[in-house]
Amino acid sequence: MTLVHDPPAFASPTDPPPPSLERIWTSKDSGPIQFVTPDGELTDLGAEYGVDRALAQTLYRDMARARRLDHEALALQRQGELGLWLQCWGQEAAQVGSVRALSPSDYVFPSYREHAAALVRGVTPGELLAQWRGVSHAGWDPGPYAFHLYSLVLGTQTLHATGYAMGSLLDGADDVVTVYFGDGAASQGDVNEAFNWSAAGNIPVLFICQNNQWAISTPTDVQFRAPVHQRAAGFGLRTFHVDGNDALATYAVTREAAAIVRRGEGPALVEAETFRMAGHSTSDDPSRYRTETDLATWQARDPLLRLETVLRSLDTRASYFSELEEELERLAVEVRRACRELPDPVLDQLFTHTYVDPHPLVDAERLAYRKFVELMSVED
Amino acid sequence: MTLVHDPPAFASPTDPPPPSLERIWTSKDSGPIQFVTPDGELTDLGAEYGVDRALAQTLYRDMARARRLDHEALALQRQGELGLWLQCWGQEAAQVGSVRALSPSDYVFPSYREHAAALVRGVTPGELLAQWRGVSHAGWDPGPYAFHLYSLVLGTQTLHATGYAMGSLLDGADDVVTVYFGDGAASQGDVNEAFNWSAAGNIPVLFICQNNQWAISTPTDVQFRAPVHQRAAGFGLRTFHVDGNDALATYAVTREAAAIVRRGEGPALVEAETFRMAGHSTSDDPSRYRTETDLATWQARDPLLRLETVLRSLDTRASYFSELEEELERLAVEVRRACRELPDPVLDQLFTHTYVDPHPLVDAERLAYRKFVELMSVED
Amino acid sequence: MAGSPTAPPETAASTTMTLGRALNAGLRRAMREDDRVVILGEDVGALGGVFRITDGLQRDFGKARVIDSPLAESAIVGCAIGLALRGFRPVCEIQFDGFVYPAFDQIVSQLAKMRARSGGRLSLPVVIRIPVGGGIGAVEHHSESNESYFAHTAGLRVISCSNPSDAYRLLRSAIRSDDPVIFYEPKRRYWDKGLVDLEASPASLDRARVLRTGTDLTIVAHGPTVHTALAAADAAAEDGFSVGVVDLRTIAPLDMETLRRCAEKTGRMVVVHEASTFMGIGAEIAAAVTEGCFSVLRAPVLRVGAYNLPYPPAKVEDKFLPDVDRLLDTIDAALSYRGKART
Amino acid sequence: MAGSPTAPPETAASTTMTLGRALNAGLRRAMREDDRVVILGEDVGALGGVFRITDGLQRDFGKARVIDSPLAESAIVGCAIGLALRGFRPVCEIQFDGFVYPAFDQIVSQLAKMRARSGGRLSLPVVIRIPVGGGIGAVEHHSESNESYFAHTAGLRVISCSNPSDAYRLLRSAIRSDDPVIFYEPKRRYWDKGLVDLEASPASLDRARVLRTGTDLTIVAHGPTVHTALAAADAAAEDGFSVGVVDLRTIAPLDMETLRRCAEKTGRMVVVHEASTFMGIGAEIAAAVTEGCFSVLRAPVLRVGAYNLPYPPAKVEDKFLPDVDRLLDTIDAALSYRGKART
Ligand SMILES: Cc1ncc(C[n+]2csc(CCOP(=O)(O)OP(=O)(O)O)c2C)c(N)n1
Ligand SMILES: Cc1ncc(C[n+]2csc(CCOP(=O)(O)OP(=O)(O)O)c2C)c(N)n1
Ligand SMILES: [Mg+2]
Ligand SMILES: [Mg+2]
Repeated sequence: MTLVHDPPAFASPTDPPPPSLERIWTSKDSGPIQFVTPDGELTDLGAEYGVDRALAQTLYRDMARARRLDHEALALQRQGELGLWLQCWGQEAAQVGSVRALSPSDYVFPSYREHAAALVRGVTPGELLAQWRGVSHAGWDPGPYAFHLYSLVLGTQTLHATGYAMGSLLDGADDVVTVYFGDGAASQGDVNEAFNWSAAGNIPVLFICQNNQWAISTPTDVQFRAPVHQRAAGFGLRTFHVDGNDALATYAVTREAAAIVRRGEGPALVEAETFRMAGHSTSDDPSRYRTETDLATWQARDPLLRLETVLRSLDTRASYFSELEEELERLAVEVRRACRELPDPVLDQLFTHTYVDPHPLVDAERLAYRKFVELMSVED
Repeated sequence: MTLVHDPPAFASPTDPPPPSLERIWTSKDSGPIQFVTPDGELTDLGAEYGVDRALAQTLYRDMARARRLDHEALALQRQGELGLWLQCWGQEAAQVGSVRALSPSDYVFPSYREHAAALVRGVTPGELLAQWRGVSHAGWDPGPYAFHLYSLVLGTQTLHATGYAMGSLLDGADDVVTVYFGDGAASQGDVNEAFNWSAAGNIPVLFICQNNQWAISTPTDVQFRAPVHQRAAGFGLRTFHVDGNDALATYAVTREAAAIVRRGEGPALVEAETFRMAGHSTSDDPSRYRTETDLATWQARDPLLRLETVLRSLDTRASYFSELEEELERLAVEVRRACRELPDPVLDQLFTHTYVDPHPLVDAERLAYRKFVELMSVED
Repeated sequence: MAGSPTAPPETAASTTMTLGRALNAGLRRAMREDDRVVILGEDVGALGGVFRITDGLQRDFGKARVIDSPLAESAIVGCAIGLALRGFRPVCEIQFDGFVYPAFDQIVSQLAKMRARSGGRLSLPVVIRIPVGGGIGAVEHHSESNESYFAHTAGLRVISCSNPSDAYRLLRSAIRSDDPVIFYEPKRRYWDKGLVDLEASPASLDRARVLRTGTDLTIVAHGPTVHTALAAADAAAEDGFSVGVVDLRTIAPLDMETLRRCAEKTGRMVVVHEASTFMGIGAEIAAAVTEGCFSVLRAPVLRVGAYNLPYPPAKVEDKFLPDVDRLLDTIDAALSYRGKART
Repeated sequence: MAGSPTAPPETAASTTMTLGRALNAGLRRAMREDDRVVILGEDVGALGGVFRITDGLQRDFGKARVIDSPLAESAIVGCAIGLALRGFRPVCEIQFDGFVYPAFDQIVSQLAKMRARSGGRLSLPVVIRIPVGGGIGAVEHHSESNESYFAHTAGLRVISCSNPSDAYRLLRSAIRSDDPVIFYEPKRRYWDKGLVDLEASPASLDRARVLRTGTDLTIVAHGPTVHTALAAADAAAEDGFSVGVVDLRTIAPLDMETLRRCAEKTGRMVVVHEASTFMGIGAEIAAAVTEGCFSVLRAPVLRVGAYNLPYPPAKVEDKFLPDVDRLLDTIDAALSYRGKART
């Protein structure tokens, strides 16, 4: 095991600053920033930054919780309790490492696979599953978590984040409005408009692209020629490229990116290289388009195993792991319970959810609906 | 006057190749490629490339014709003969230099201000004015000129060009499908989707961005943070940046870019720096948003004057200029005549222009229209 | 048109102004009353928009609140959504009707649905102003009438103003509304003048207005065709027919109460709009009025709209646009039905 | 449903297959017959599309003709336009109904208008396939019924298939047509089986089909609701009413001849669709049929559609979707009008 700082080097203001992690794009790309190798060894850069034990434990716990939730949700879907589930398996470090590097009040616009990030922000399992059980379109109130509803129309949320950040600027706040999207979504016009608009207006948005190598069956080489961070640099964003299965590196990189944005130096982008270990969704059949070898390669880069190795090499107390194991069991129970207890939606209520002000047509249709329901109940 | 090759250096296959004009983007941008200074002096690079007298004469004539047409069209608009006119004044070199560097069979998708390019391709003055007189939406048949209809919804044509080029590839042709768009249009999602799609698929499209510094009243610094050629490089396009008021440089740069595309090395982009000397259109009032100083600066960079100085320094025969002057007079007469002779459209005919196959609703409506017209003529 | 039914009662604060200036006054007033109101769009700043509707607002309220945007409609609406989520009340300008389509997803899937998706937790007070319709001799894509698309989209309100007074009052109400509003401005009427009471209360967003009462037939119009409808009613009066005119003002929701009342009274109705007849708002009005008033209708509700063709070149637009003659021809057809009401 | 009126006559080439397989067979046949036919869309290659409609086509026709695209709908349609200009016949797949909106401008301003803009010189034989409608328990944006938008757009044809045989024949016709076609596939019927005659001639793109004749009332349906309409007609028959069913097949243009003939025969008509009632195709049918058959209608043309709300979460979609009960309730209402026809 190489050099370990505990507490971390970057926590001390007297130490010389560590090297910047920003990726100035040049034609020879030197690869994503990595602090920990797949085998759990610190890289030179990782060693220079050092490991904050408390942070590492937090990130590991976050990831373990996310993986457990993901696993339970999958089982619930197979049992017919959920209509659909999109696994975040494999992407835990990319999400947890990035969202933990923000201030809790930084408003986050997720895509639809950010379950790990959602859990960190406090969204409850029941709230998280509601949409996939088909009882609502969005299970939580975004305000208290500073975590927006999932967006299923790809890339649209990047513009919402940009507008929200414009508002933050108008309000004189120093938020880092953060938005997640995928390698596939990056091909949408909206995402590129958001890059351009935020760069031109110097809007404080932090873009986090989880490049999980696939958009359903479409690999990234069909999706783009140059990596997304290079593209973003072309728009004038500050850009970072990180091993997204390395939670510590993702944390440090996002921290640096967020600081740039918070200082008002403009928008930034982090491209996190990761992998979607499961199919696109529980409806997908990935065997039609990708090989077991792919999977094995990325299995060897598992974000949890990697950080576990680091923690063990730091002589983390056994109780940390055993307590976490118990917590995960409780979480699993909670996930299953919360899912089954989700109340079914009531169509009648939806008539009040579409407009704020009274709406004669909706009122008339609700009346007709009620009459119809009454009629049916009489006929029964 | 500095060194002049006549015939040009690059015309001879035995000479060593001149330096590449490609712009590999780095954080320090060395500015657009220039062959001729605003004062008409050859730059070092210009001298190295040399001047092809015949080419220079062709380009100058092309530009002079375009400016004259533009001028006449403006007058016609002021007289009420055209509903609207969008001047290309100031952008003649960017258009003529680029379109002349293509093979005449390379299909071109213009935006809506490419009158100079249109004239080069043989579109007649009457065909060019038809749309602005309000007698049709498109005055010419694109096929024979390999020059598509104007596109008024900004940026949409970049995708049409990309699809056309996909078809060219499928057909095994070696066309360089070329598309023009502006600095403003570059902010549209469609344009960025076209960059990405063509780069990912290695599609033979040549993008030509005429950066004329304005999109109606919006200056480029509101539009984007980084220049369009830098952005395109980020997508993985081969990119060029040229002084678009320098016809010779624009020609050489476009030639190199087109060769790359034709060799199947992927899409390329030329950003030509130029200036919209007039208002956005005859309805615009540029005094609301820009200064006389701006105008004066760019007046001094006039593309015609610049090439005229080169031609005169090459001892171009006086008859060249005098014959051209006569030609321009004839053109002016032709423009005025063609405009006034454009036949008014007939609504009845439009009923056959929307669908190829018979369409009962359109047929019924045409019948109703005819009955109504008959009724009105009886009542009169 | 002094004393016309479109003119509001005159008060101390009444001024004669064009429809365009009335909109400018409405925006100014809204910005003064609520500093969360921001404007964004292409060329809305120094230029004041291509129709000068935002004239002087950037000068008076600053670049932070009157935002010249990059040229990207999807981003204009998408960012307005973000601004609204942050507590602002954005008013977007779309430069011309034909350029709203790049923003279509942001409007119909995002703006319209976000409140319902959130279970009623979020609201998006966004106004999208669109100069609409033909008649100004414009080139293609500058004369579209696309209200049907938005009217069919649950979650939006669609407003159409026809005169300076309504323009002022409806725009203020649209900005105050917590629902997203598509706000249509009849571009060929921007220069029409009328009396505007600057102190009048904001108008209701779900009421049509009966501009003229009649007993034989009702014309239903909105935006640019209200003027045409009034002229046709005048002409019909000369022929001895009493024809009423309803200005919809709100296209979604429709004010069915007013429409049914008029249909009951006159037994005959003609709807006129610039959009294609096929699937135009006239279809909905005809279907709904017929459903509500079947027994009292003496003729089918007839429609006058555009033909099922893309908007034609300027030189034939006068033949394409519903005009007084076509309207009168259709009124004749409606009146020529002999049948009595079934009641 | 053996012997159901949707089944075509059996021939040597008849095979039973699902609607999804019939579409696959239609695409395969079109690609074999014309090497200018190319397919493009998200995941249409190795995966065969999320509904497997393009299953095996990339394997058999190669990556050049079955093109996995980047994830960008506007580009899919925009590039299809370019391909068509170059002489190809592209068939685009939009993955789900709710994802067509980013392509809206390319569809309504570019694809629909380019022929008219060119003065009839150009033609764009592009087909846009869209799996449509609800009923599969999907998450939001995956159950939209957006035919109204395209039906209102001059320059497009809008087709909706309801059974395997039509799916096969209409898709082939759509690909052969030189006009742009929006081709709707009822996603909850993809697994419905039926007999398909692989040698049957391509179907007309402007004819509805009378699936069942009746004398008391006609139900008009298309796509996924045709099945519902047939079931309702069965149920009504048990109550002693003779109810006919028309499958529109073409939404734009409508086959008014067939619709008017049925309305004249039965005097009563109910239209059912999954799209919102307000401004749905039912409005146009009601307006146009009433205009054409005013004197013979015994009741107003009534409509059964979605409420004016965004599509709800999956667990209530069965209450939201027009079902047999709501249809029967509306049929009751139509039958309860006492009035005679005016003739
Ligand atoms: C506009 C749009 N088009 C298509 C889809 C269908 N779709 C859902 S997810 C997906 C792939 C997304 O890939 P990526 O952005 O890489 O995210 P990932 O699923 O890998 O997390 C597609 C095509 C969609 N949701 N939205
Ligand atoms: C999608 C769309 N939005 C808005 C417009 C209105 N419009 C026409 S030209 C123009 C400015 C275009 O600027 P640029 O692309 O730089 O081209 P230039 O006019 O300078 O040649 C605008 C906003 C349009 N035509 N299309
Ligand atoms: Mg992905
Ligand atoms: Mg420009």
